[in-house]
Amino acid sequence: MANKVYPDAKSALEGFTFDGMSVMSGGFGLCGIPENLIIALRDTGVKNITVISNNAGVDGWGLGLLLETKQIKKMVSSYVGENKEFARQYLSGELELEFNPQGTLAERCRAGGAGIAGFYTKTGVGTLVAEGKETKVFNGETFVLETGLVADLSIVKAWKGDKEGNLIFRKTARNFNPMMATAGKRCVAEVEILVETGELDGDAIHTPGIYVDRIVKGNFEKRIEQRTVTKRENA
Amino acid sequence: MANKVYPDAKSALEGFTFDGMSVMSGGFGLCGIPENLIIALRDTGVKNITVISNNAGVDGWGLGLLLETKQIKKMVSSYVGENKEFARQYLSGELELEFNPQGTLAERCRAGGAGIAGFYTKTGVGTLVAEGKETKVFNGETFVLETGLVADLSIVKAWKGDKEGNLIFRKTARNFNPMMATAGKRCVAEVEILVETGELDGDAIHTPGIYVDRIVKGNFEKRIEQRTVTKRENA
Amino acid sequence: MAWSRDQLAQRASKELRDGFYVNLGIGIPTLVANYIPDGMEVTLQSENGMLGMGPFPYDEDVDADLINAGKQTITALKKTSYFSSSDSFAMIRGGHIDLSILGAMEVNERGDLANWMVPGKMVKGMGGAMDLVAGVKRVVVVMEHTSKDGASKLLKKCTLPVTGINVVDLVITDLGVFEIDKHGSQPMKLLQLADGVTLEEITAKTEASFVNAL
Amino acid sequence: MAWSRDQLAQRASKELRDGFYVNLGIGIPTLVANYIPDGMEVTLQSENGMLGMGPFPYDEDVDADLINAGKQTITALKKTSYFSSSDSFAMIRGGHIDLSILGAMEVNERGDLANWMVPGKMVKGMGGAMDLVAGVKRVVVVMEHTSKDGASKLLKKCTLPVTGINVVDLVITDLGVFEIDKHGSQPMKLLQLADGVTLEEITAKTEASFVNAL
Repeated sequence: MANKVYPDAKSALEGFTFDGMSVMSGGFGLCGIPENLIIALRDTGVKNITVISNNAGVDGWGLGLLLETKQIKKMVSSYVGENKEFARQYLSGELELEFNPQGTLAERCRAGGAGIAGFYTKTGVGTLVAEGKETKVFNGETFVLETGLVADLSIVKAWKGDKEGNLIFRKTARNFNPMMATAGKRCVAEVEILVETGELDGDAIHTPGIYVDRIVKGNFEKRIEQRTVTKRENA
Repeated sequence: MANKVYPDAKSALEGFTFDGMSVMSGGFGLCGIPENLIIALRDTGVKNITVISNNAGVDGWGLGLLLETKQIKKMVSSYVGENKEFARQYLSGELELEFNPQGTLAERCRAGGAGIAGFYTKTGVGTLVAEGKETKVFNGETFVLETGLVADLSIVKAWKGDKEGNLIFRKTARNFNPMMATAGKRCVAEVEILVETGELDGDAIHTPGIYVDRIVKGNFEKRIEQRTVTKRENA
Repeated sequence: MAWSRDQLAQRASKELRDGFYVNLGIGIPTLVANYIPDGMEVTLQSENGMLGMGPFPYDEDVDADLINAGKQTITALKKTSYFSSSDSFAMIRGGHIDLSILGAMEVNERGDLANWMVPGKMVKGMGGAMDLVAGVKRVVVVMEHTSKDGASKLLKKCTLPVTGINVVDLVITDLGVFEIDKHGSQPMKLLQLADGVTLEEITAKTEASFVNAL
Repeated sequence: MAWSRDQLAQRASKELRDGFYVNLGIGIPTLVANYIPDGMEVTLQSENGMLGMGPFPYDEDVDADLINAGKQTITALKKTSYFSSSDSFAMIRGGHIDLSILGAMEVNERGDLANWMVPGKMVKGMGGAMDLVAGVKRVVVVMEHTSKDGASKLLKKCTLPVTGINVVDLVITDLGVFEIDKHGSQPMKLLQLADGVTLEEITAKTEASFVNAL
C-alpha cells in the first residue's frame, strides 16, 4: 500500500495546499495543536486560507504564525480572545470571522465527516448565531438548523500513531482533533510517537487509519497558556 | 456519592421499569448484548415494551426471551432475520415493527443522547423509510430528516467497568452500546469485569460514568450465532 | 455591605447536590470548587473534553496536555475520563450535566442571559457558553448586581446580544438570590438577601420586576 | 456457460485498488476477499464496528466478541481498530469507504437497487444496506443475471421496494459486466461478457436498455 509515513511536515503537505483553500486545524487553545504542520503550512506561502479552528493561537505561536504572515482570509472559531494580531486584523477589516458556539462547531465538524448534511440543535436559538438560519419545533421546543462542515485539508495532532494512520490522543489534547480528522478531504496527522502497526490496542484507537492520508513524527514545544499551580505547603 | 454498584441484574433494574416503557438494548446479533439485564427485565414481568435494538435476538436467547413471554409490543430494529417467534408474532399482527437502516438507527440513538433533535442523511432517500418524512436539498443532493431517539431505559453490556460507571468495550462487542448508554433516561450497564475506580485508563474509557446510573457484574454465556472457522491444513 | 467574591462562590456551592455532574465557568464560578461540602461528591466537567477535573497541579506535575476550558493547567482524578469536543458537547447538549454555574453581563426576568458580546468592542467569542446554557439541566448565574456605573444587570430586557433565551434558573448576585421560572410564567422571585442588604436597597438597584419571596 | 460464484467474486476483485477501504456484503461478495491480488493492500471494513477484518479463526481462536456483519466469527489483523456503530456508519455515510460490493435482487438502468424486501414475504430488514449504498464512494453489485424463473434482474425500473436510488456504479452478473452513470444521463454500458456468453444471449436476457461498449 502507498506509504502514509512522511519524513517531515513539509513533505507531508506537498500537493495538498493551494490558495483559497479551507483548513481545519485541531487543538483547544495551544493544547493539542498541530505545531509542526502549522509551521509547514506557513512555509508553503499559501494565501487566502479559511481556517476552521476553535481558537486562533496566540501572537507568535500556533495559528498566530499564519496571522502574522496574513495568510488567513477567514477564521471559523468559537473564541479568539488570546491574540492581539487577530484583533488588529479583524478590526481593520483585513480578516473575516465567523463565530460558532463551541459545541456547534464541534458537531458541525463531526457531521461533515459523517455525511450528515445538517442537524437541529437548541444551542444559539434566539441569538445572533441563529439569524438567517432555519428553525424547527420538535416536541414544543425550538431548534436551529446547523450544517455539516468539511475542509480541503485537516491538520491534526495526536500522541501516538502507527504507520497505518491509526491515532491515539492524550488527555485533553484530544479535543477537536478526532472530528477534524474525519472532515478533511485530506488529513495529515503529526504525532509525538510513531510506532509500528500492531503496537496500538485496537480498542483504544481513537481515530482509525482510514481518516489519515499522511502521518509524520513531529517535534513539539507544547506551550502552556495559563500555567496555574498549587503551591506546596511548607513541610 | 450514591453507590452505582448493584449486586445483581434484578436489583439493578428496581424502580426503573414500568408497563409501556421504551428500552434500548445494546448489541449486534448476540454479540455484546446485556444478557443478564434482558433476563432480569423478563423477570420483572413488565409488559408492552417498545424495544429499540438492532436485532431481536434468537429463539430462546437475548431479546428472544422477551418475545417468548410476549412482553414486547414493538421493535425498532434494522434486521430481525434470526428469530422464528418474531416472524410468527409479526405476521399474526401481535407485534409492531419499525425498520430503521442500521446507520440511521445508530445515529438516531447518538442524536437522542446528544440533544440533536433531528439530522439530515442521504440514507433511505427515495425508499420506503423516507415516506412521510421531510426532505431537504443541500448542495444539490437530497437528504431525509431523521429524529433523535431516547428511551426510558438503556441496558448495555461492557467488558470492563469501574465503580464510577466508566465503561470499556471489547472488540466488536462495542457496537450499539455506547450510543444507547447516552440515550436512556436511565442507563444500567452489566460488565464482565468490575474494577475499582482508577484502574481504567482515562484515555481508553469509551463511556464516561456520567451516562451510567447503575452497574452490575454479570455472568456471561456469550453465545455465538455463526461459528465460522478456518480448518488447519494437515501438518 | 454585600457578598464578596468568595461569599458568592460559597452561596453558589449550596446549589450542589451529592452525585452532581457540574460545569463551572471562568472567574467566580471556578471558586465554587473550593466550597464543595465535605462528604459530597461532585464531578466537574470541563467542556474541552474531561470529566472529573482535579485541582491545579504542583509545579513539577504541570502537563501541557491537561488543561481546563480556561486553558489553565489542572490535574486528573482516579475517576477521570477524556473525550473529544464533540463527545463533550454531546454530554452538555444532551442534558447530562446537572448544573452549570457561570458569569453574566446581564440577565433578564425571563431568564435570558447575555455574557458574550458587547457591540462596538472587540468580541472574543462565545466559546461554549451558548451550548452550556442551552443544554445543561439547571443554570445558575453568579454576577455583580450592578455594573461599574451603578446600572442594574438584572433587567426587564437584555440590552446586549443574548447567549440564550429562557435559560437561567437562579441568579446569585452580591446583593441577593433570585429564582426564575424560565419555562413558565411565574414572576422572578427574590429568595435571599446578602448579609446587610435591605429589601429597599435591592429593589432600588434592580430594574427587573420581582416578587418578594424572602 | 456463465460465470460461477467464484468467477463472479474473481471478476469483482478486479475493482479493488491498492490502499482501498472496502465493505463486502454477505454471500458472493464475501468471497472477493479470497481474490485480493498479491501485493495489493485492501482493508476490509465490517459495519458492526471494525476496520481491518481478517479471515475466519482457527477453532481454538474463536472469540464471541469478534464477529463480522454476517454474525460470523472472524479474526483481527495488526492494523485493526474497533469503533461503535455510530462511528462505523459515520465512516460509511461520510464517504470514507472506497468500495462496497454487495448482492441485489434487482438493479435498474439508472442505478437503483433493490435488495431488502419482497412485499408479502416476511421481511428481515435492510440492516446496513441502505447506508452503504447511500454513503460508499463506489457501489458494485454482484448478482445472478436472471431470477430462478428466468426473468431479468437488470430492469428498466425496479419492481421491488428499493434500497437506494442512483447508487450502483457497476453490475457484475454471471453473464457480464455493466457500467452505470448513476448521477449522469449516459445509458448503461455493457463492458464485458462472461466466458461463453454471446451478445445475443445477454441482450435477450436483459430487460434494461444498454449500449454495447465491449
